[in-house]
Amino acid sequence: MASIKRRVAIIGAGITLFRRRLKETGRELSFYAAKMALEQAGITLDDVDAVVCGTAPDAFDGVHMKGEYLADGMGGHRRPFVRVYVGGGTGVFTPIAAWWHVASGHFDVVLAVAEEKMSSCFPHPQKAFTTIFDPIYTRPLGANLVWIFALEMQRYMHVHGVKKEQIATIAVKNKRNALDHPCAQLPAKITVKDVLESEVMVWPVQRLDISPPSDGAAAVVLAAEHVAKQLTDDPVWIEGVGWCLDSTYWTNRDLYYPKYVEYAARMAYKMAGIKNPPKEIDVAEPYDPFDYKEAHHAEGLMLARKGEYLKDVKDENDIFAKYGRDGDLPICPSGGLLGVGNPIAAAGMMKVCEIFWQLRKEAGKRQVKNDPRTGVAQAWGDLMQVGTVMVMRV
Amino acid sequence: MSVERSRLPEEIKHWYGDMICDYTYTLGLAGEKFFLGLKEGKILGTRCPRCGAVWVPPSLYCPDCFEELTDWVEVSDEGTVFTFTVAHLGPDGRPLEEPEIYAFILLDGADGGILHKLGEVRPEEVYIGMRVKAVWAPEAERKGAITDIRYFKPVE
Amino acid sequence: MPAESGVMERRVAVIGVGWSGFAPQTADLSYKELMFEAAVRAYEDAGVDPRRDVDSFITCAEDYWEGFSIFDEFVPDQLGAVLKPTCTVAGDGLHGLANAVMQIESGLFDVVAVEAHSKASDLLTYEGLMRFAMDPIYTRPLGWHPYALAGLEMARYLYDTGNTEEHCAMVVEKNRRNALANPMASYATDITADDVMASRPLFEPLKELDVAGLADGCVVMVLAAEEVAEKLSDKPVWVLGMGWASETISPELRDWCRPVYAEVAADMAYAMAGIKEPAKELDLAEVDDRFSYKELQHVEALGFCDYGEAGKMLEDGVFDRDGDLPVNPSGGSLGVGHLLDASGLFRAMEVVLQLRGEAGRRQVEDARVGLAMSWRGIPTASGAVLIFGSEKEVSRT
Amino acid sequence: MSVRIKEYRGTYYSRKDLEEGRVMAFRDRPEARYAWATGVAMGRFLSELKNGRIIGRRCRSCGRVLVPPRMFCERCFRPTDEWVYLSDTGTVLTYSVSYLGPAAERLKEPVIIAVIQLDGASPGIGILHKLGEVKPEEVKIGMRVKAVWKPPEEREGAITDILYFKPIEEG
Repeated sequence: MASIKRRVAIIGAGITLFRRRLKETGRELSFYAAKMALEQAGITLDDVDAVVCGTAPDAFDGVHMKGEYLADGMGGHRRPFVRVYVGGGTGVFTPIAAWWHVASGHFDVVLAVAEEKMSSCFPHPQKAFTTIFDPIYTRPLGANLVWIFALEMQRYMHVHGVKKEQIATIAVKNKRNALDHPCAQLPAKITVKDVLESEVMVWPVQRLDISPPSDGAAAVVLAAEHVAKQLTDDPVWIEGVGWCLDSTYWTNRDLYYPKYVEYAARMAYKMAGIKNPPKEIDVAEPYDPFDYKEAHHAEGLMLARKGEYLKDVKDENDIFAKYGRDGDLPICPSGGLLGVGNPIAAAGMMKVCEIFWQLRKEAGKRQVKNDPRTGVAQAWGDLMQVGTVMVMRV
Repeated sequence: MSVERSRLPEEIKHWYGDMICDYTYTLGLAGEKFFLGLKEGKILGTRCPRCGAVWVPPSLYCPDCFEELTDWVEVSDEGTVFTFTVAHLGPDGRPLEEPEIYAFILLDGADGGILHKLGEVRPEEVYIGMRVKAVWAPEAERKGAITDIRYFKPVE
Repeated sequence: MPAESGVMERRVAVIGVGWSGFAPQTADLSYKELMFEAAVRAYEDAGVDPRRDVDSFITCAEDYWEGFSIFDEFVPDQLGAVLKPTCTVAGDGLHGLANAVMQIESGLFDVVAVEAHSKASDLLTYEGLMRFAMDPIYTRPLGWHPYALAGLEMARYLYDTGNTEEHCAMVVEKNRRNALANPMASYATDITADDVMASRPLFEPLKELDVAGLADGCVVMVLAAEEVAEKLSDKPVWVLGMGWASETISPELRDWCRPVYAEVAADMAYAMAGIKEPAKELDLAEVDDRFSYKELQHVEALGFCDYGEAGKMLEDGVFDRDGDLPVNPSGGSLGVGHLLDASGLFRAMEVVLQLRGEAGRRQVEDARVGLAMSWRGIPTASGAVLIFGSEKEVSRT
Repeated sequence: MSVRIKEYRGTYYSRKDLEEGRVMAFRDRPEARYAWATGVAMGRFLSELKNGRIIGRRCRSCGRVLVPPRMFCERCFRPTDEWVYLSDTGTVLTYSVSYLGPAAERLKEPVIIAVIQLDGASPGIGILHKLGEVKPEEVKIGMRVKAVWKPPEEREGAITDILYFKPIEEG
């Protein structure tokens, strides 16, 4: 494999509020995020060579070929514009695709925008989620999206002997972190007891284990090295990208470990020259649509050994000591999907924005205390199948 | 290379299903103003401060300049047939009993216009460049939808 | 628009193509089985083992064309892509190719496979799905059949350019007759322009025979970096240029005559390939012709001639298979069938086969540089252009 | 959030705002119906279900028996080689108890779902189905189960021709 010749930086980021319902159309939300990212980068759309769109199932917004629908709101009118898509992994994958647009040498400045408007699917987006299943051998069983995560969570707990009390601490941490995020939909000060006493959805998944459906958009601006250095004193370099897709047949895989996340992470770490992830990474935003997923993904990212993310975590104090903003390794300082909300593709992009702001020391009240130099954002999706990973550095 | 083909006639060849959900699309910030305008018998557009274009239907942003558009202007309900088609099929692809005339009407004062039907005119009389005017539904019947304009008709 | 530095530091070539299906329906195979057949043929053609040699996989798909959400879920197994970098480009096959090329140029990968397919015969509500792609606020509430937009565009295009309905009918005659020499074609026939003119009006001036019929089919293409391509293949076909662009989904805010997406995409592709006079420098073109007028419109937007001249050139036989610039020698969508988002990849494959001299009875003589262009169909204004060469550069004689 | 950003945008509305007309909306549902070609593998699988049998495919290269069946082996990237009938008994690999229906509606009686490795399938190769005739608290990973079929005359060639799997006692 040849070496990467062109360095690429993120030079601006933008985000909307995340809410259960927003009045703006998806095109309008995209415009807000894109415009903010451009302003933060100190450029206008005239300076943008190409646009990459990220948005998850068309069945949420309720528009076929949703990328084309969103194009002008993302700044894609009469420009090179393309939509990339890997289900829930899309949010981190979108800037990865923007990265190869720049790294290839074709473009100097590329805008990456992610949007989701799940409120269009009425009364509840869960109905749209049922269309992600195979129509012949899964949908007729009356499958619900939460089913498959419950099966995965059960398997994870069973294989490693992890307890629900431990997993619940993740929800406590992230919802509390989100109190400091101005866009957050579900920030809250809750306890492990609250999680364990919340309504059972699909055992072992309870109400407070899950992130909400949301509307929202987020965007980042990528630039080639020579442009980035002209435009900003604080470029955040994209040093590693990775993604990986496992087999469709998820009932034929052991769900206890996300091997595809590990493979994606290995690809990104190799590119970034990272050999010892927990030592070399200062802040991480693994994908947390469910609380157990943070543990699952942190293990896939090799930030902890298999089954050991929650090893010494017995209560809330333990999780903040290990993974809080002033803990050993800050994880999801943004508040994650559990706290900030989960407009699918925009939620993954939010994680990239968060690492960008953390590394630039612009995260305000959310700023982690360990003077971070290297951060990783990760998303996940499809039928528990895809991992997308981006390593950033200052 | 070919996949082994089935030769059993009794096999189940197709599986039927759908991707149907109910959707509720908020009209958005620009759309809501536009449709409320229709209810009042007005066609509204947004003006770009940079390029000066008046976009109808209105957009919250200029697709060319990416400026946020906050300058709302009322445009005329009269305009010119920019292009038209004589429709012989309904939305489901079945033949229409009577052909309809669909047009894009470039409205006076706008850099855009409205897609709508033409009425009070026969297909063979319509031409590109023809002057037309909106025929509004009675005020009491308007509900903030495109059908608040019944159709456009030729002006003398 | 292209960056100032580093364009095409790494050359990329197509080293393998494979296809399956290409019929109005393929009821005996599932989409997965169709993809598997095409993939096996493409890897065989390229001489690669996907589990060992292919670094990345791209599928080009849209959920509502499939009938389920998140199409890439259902992709890796039949492409040999399990536990490898794999993604969806929600675009035409040419968008997928462009992204594969960039992945290789960036230095990330050496070999990338791109897949696109149509299982149009699985769709019971094709028009309804097109309608569902329209803007739900301004366009959908009109309750119009999606082809109404084509009728409106065709009317203004003919008005502005002076090209005629008869010219459009001649496009149908040319392409469906070209298709007679193409074993992959579903709609080959010796129809005449008069037959087209006499066909049922749908959205005047658009008539029934101006519209391409649907077909099923899958195409897989394998691309490789220069050093790998030259090792693996004795007839690599080089990607010389590429471009793509979208316009707003709102028809009211577009140009009703000029397909600006095609102009932007072509400018980008020509700049990269160093092409200044496309009509002279190209040996053939496969251009979107999902509606007959679209071929004329696209030919003009691609700069083969000025607006308003395509009809006359068509009359003069310039675009015939043995003309100066053959357009759609394959038969195009009108002759082969419309393949949804596989349209572009099919066109790219046709150009590759032509440049390799493997196009059989439809072979264009001395084909060395060819162009493939796609449009994503109603209601979009989105398309892509790729330029291929049998040599690494466009040679000027 | 960045300290450099002063305002974050988006206009929240409640469901009540919508129902009471304070937010305007257009309502629609897609015409999105399909007749998917089942193809060789699923066509046979469904036909066999109608006959009360479960069929898989074996790849001779890696030796695995795959179910649901497919005509290709994703590991070896080659065609699978032969049809293999599987037992309708198996082992629970993982399970969960759902109080939610497909549209997130609350169920009165929970549904127990499980990934079941059928006897005759390769290790780890499971199918998704429901469990019945068992209480949620009695289900265990590793539990042995057997298919309960619809009566033959009611079968239509669908995964639901199996009603559910129930626990079996084995001695």
